[in-house]
Amino acid sequence: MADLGLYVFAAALLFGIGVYGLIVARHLMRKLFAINIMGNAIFILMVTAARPLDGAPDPVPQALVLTGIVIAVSATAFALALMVRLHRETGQVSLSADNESGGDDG
Amino acid sequence: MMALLLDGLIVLALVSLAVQAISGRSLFRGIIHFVVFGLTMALAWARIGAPDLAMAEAAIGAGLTGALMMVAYRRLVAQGDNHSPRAPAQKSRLAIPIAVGSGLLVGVIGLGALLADNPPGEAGLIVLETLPEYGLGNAITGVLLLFRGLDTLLEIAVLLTALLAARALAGTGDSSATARTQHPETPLVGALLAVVIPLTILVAVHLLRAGTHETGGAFQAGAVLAAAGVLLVLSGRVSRTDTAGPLVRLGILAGLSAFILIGLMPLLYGEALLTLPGMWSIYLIETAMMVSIAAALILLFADAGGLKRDRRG
Amino acid sequence: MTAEALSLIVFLPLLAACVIVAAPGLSALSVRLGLIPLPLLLLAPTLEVLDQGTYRMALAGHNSPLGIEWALDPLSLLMLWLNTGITILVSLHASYGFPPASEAGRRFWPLWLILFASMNALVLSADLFNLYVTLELVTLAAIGLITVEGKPLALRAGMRYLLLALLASLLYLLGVGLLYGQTGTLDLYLIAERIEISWLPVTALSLMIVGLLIKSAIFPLHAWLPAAHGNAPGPVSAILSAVVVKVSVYMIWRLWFWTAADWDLEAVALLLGLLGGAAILYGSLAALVQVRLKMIIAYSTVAQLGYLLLVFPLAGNLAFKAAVYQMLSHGLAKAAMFLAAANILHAIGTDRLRRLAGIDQRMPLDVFALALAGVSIMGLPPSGGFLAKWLFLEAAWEQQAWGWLVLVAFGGLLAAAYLFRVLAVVCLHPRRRLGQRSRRRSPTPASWAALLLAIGAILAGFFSAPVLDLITAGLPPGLGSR
Amino acid sequence: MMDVALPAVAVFLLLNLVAGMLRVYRGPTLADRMLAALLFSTTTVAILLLMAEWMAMPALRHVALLFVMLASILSLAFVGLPRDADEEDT
Repeated sequence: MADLGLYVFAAALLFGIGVYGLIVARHLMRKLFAINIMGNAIFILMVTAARPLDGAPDPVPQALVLTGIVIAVSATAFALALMVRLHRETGQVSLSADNESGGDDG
Repeated sequence: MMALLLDGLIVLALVSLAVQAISGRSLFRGIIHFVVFGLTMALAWARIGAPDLAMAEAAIGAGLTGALMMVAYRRLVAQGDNHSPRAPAQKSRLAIPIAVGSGLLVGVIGLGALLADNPPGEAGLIVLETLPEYGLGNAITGVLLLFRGLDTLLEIAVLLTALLAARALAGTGDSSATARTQHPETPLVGALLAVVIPLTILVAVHLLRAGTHETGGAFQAGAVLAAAGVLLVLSGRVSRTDTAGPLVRLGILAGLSAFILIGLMPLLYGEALLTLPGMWSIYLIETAMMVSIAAALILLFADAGGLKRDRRG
Repeated sequence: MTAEALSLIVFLPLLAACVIVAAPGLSALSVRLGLIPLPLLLLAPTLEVLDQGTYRMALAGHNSPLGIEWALDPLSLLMLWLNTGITILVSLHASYGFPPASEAGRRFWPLWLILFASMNALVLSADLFNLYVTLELVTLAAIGLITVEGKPLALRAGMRYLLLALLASLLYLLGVGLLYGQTGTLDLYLIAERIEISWLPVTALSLMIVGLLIKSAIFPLHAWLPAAHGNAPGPVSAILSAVVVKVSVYMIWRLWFWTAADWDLEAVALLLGLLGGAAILYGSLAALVQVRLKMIIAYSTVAQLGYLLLVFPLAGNLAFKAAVYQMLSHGLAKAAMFLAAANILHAIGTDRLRRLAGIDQRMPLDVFALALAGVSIMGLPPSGGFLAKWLFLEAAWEQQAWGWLVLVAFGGLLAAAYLFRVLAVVCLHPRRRLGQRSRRRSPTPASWAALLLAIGAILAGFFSAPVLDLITAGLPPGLGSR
Repeated sequence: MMDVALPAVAVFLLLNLVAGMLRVYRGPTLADRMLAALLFSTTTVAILLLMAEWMAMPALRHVALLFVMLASILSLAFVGLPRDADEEDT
C-alpha cells in the first residue's frame, strides 16, 4: 500500500481547490466540478481515517465511499439537468443574477 | 523510492488537473480535465489499495459523470450559450484565504485521523469474520448487500429520484429538447459497435458475477452497461422517446422494487427486515440493480423519457 | 407487529412511487394506497412506545457495530406523526393542484411519495451513514419538487439550494468518516459510549453540525431558504417549511443530546443559541419588509427555526419540551399558512400583498386559516405556538437567563407585527376593488386542508398533556434530571 | 529487481501522461485533444496492469478491463460534440 500521508496531503489540497472553485467560479458546471473534487477529497479522508485491516483498507468505509460515489453522480446528473433547464428559461448559466423575491406569479 | 515517486506524480497530476478543471479558460477543456482527474483518481484508489473504488471511480465518477457533463455542455451550446467558454471568474478577495484555510483544516483533520492510534474498526473486523459464512468473497459487496442493505436500497432510490426529478424538468416547457441531430451512418462506427456492444455486455456480466467473490459488483457492471447504452444513443441506433415503454419502465424500477420486495419477504416468516434469503436473492438483486443503474444513467444521458430501437439498427 | 408496521411506513410509499412510474394508469389508486394506510400503521408503533419506551430493530439481522439499526423512541415517534399527519393533509391539497391522473400529477406524486418515505426512514435511523443517505434522498426529492413546474424563479432557487445542500452533505460526510475511524462503528448511540473526547471527535461533530445547519437554513446559512420556499408550488412550500427543514434540526438534536451527551461544550451551545436568536430577529425583520405573501411566510420560517436552537443554551427539561413542541406546532401552523397562501395565489393570480386587499370576503375559509395559523405563530393563547413559547419563557425564567427571556418575548412581538401587517391588508380594505382578477376559485377541499391544519395548530394548545408526557418520557439522557 | 523495474516503468508511463496532458492543454484542434485523451486511457491501462503485478493485487486487472471498455465509449462521446463551440481557442 502507498504512503497514505501523501494522499491525505492531496486530499487537503484538493479540498482547498474545490472550495476556491466553488467561491470563484461563475459557471454552474464549474461549481459542479468543484463540488465533485471536494467530494473526492473527502472520500480519500474517509478511507484513510480508518485503520487498515490485514494490510488492506477497512472494507466498511470503502463501501460507504462506493455509496457516496453513486449518490454524487446522481446529484450531479440532476444538477446538470437543472442547469440546462435554467439556461433554457433564463439564458443564464450562473446564479449571480438577483431579484429572487420578485416575480408576480411566484 | 520508486513507489514514492509514483505516488508523488499521481498527487501532482491530481492537483494540477483539479486546478485546470476549475480555472482553465474553456469550459470544454474543463470537462476533459475533470474526466482525466477522475481517471487519475482511479489510479490513486488503486495505490491506496481499494480496487473496488478504483473501478467505481473510473466507471461512474469519471466515465459517466464526464459523459453527462459533455452532453449537458452540448445542450448548452445548442441553446446558444456563447459566453460559457470564457465565463469570467467572480472577484472575491476572501476566496483565497477561505480556500487555504479550509484546505489546512482538512489537512490537519486528515493527518490527525491518520496518525491517531485507533483500534482497527470493529465493524470492519466483523465483516471479515462473518463474511465466509455467507459464501461471499468480496467484503464490500457483503457490506453493501448483507450487512448494510438499507444504505444500498436507498442509494438506488436516490438514483431513481434524480432521474425522476430530471425528467420532470425536461417534461415541462417547450419542445426544443425533442429536436435531435441526425446521425449519418458511418462505416467505422458501425464496425466498432458490432465489436464493442457484445463485449461490453460480456464485461458487465463478468463484473457482476465477479462482484460476489472479487472486485466488481452491480454498480460497476451497471456503469459499463450504461456506457454501452450511451454508445447506442450516440450512434443513433437507439433513439429517444418522450414516454417510456413498458420494458424501459421495468428496467428503471427493477432494482428498487426487487430489493424492497425481497427485503420485505423475511417479515412473512418472522425474520428481520432486509434479511436476504440466500445466494439466489443476492444474484437477483444485483442483476436488477445493474439493469436499473444502466437504465437510469442512459436515460439521464439521453435526456429522454424512454428509448426505442431505431429502424435502421 | 411493530417491525412490520415500521417497515411498511418506509417501504409502502416507496412502492407506491414505483407503481406510479411503472403504471401511470394506477396513479390515483397508488397515491391513496401509499398514504392513507400510514396513520393506521403508526398505531402499533405508538402502542409499543407508550408501553415500552424505546423500540430498536436491527435491519437484516445485523446489529449495531456493523449493521444499521432503527430506533423508535418518543421523539422519533412524534416526528413520524408530524410527518404523516402533515403530509396526508397537504396531499389532500396537492391532489387538486396536481391531480394524480394528470401529466403534472405523474411528475409530482412519485417524488412526493419518495420524500415522504425518506423522511420516515430518516427519523427512524440510528446510523450516521444511513442518515446521510436518507438526508440526500430528502434533499433531492425536495428540490425535484421545488422545480417540478419549471418556473425560472423556482429553478434558480432550486439550483442554489442544491449546491449548498451538496456542500452541506460533504461536511456531514467528513464528520461521519472521522467518527467511524475513531470508534469503528456508525451507530449514534454506540458512538456515545465509545468515544473519548478529544479535538478530533469535537471537530467531527462540529463539521456535521455545520452541514446540518446549512440544510436546516439557520441564520446566517439561511440564504437559500426564502427563495426556495417562497417560489415552490404551494403544497411543496408547505411540506418544506413544516417538515423538511425540521428533520435536519432533529438530526442536530440527536447528535448533540445523544451522541455528544457527555461532552462539555457550553461555548458551542451558547454559539448555537446566539445563531438561533439572530435567526429570530433577522427572519422577523426581513418578513416585515417583504412584498409577497409567500416570501413573508418563508422568512417567518427562518425566524421560527431559530427557536429550535434555543434548546442548546437553555439545555434542560423544560427547554427541550418547548423546542419539540415548537417543532410540532410550527409544522402545523406553517403548513396551514402556505396552503392558504397557495389558494390565494391560485385564485388571485398573484400573492403581492397590496393586491390582496379585501379577499377575506371572497375567500373566507383561507383567510380564516391564515389568521388561525398566525395566532399560533405569534404565540397567542390558546394555540400550540403559545404553549411552546410559554415553555421557553418558563425555562429561561427558571434558569434566570433574562437575555433569552427577552428574546423569546420580543420574537413573539415581531411575529405579531409581520402577521398583523398581512391580516390588516387582507381584511381592512373594503373599498379596494377586486376588478377582473377574481377568475378562479380554489376547490373547497383545498381550503379545508389549510383550515384543518390551522385548527390542529390551535388545538395543540388544548390537548397538550399526552404529547408533553410523551416528550418527557423521551427526554435525552442527562436532561431529565435538570 | 522487479520491485524496482515495474514501478519505474509505471513512473515513465505517468510522465507520458503528463506530456499528454500538455497536448490536451495546448490543443490546438479538437482532434488533438481527443487523441491525447485516448492516450490517457491506454496509458492508464498499462499502469494499472503494472500495478496489479507489482502490488500483488490481481483485482486491478479488472479495473484495467473496465478502462478499456470506457475508453472507446468516451472517444465516441467526444466525436459527437459540436464543432463551433471550442475551436476558437487555440
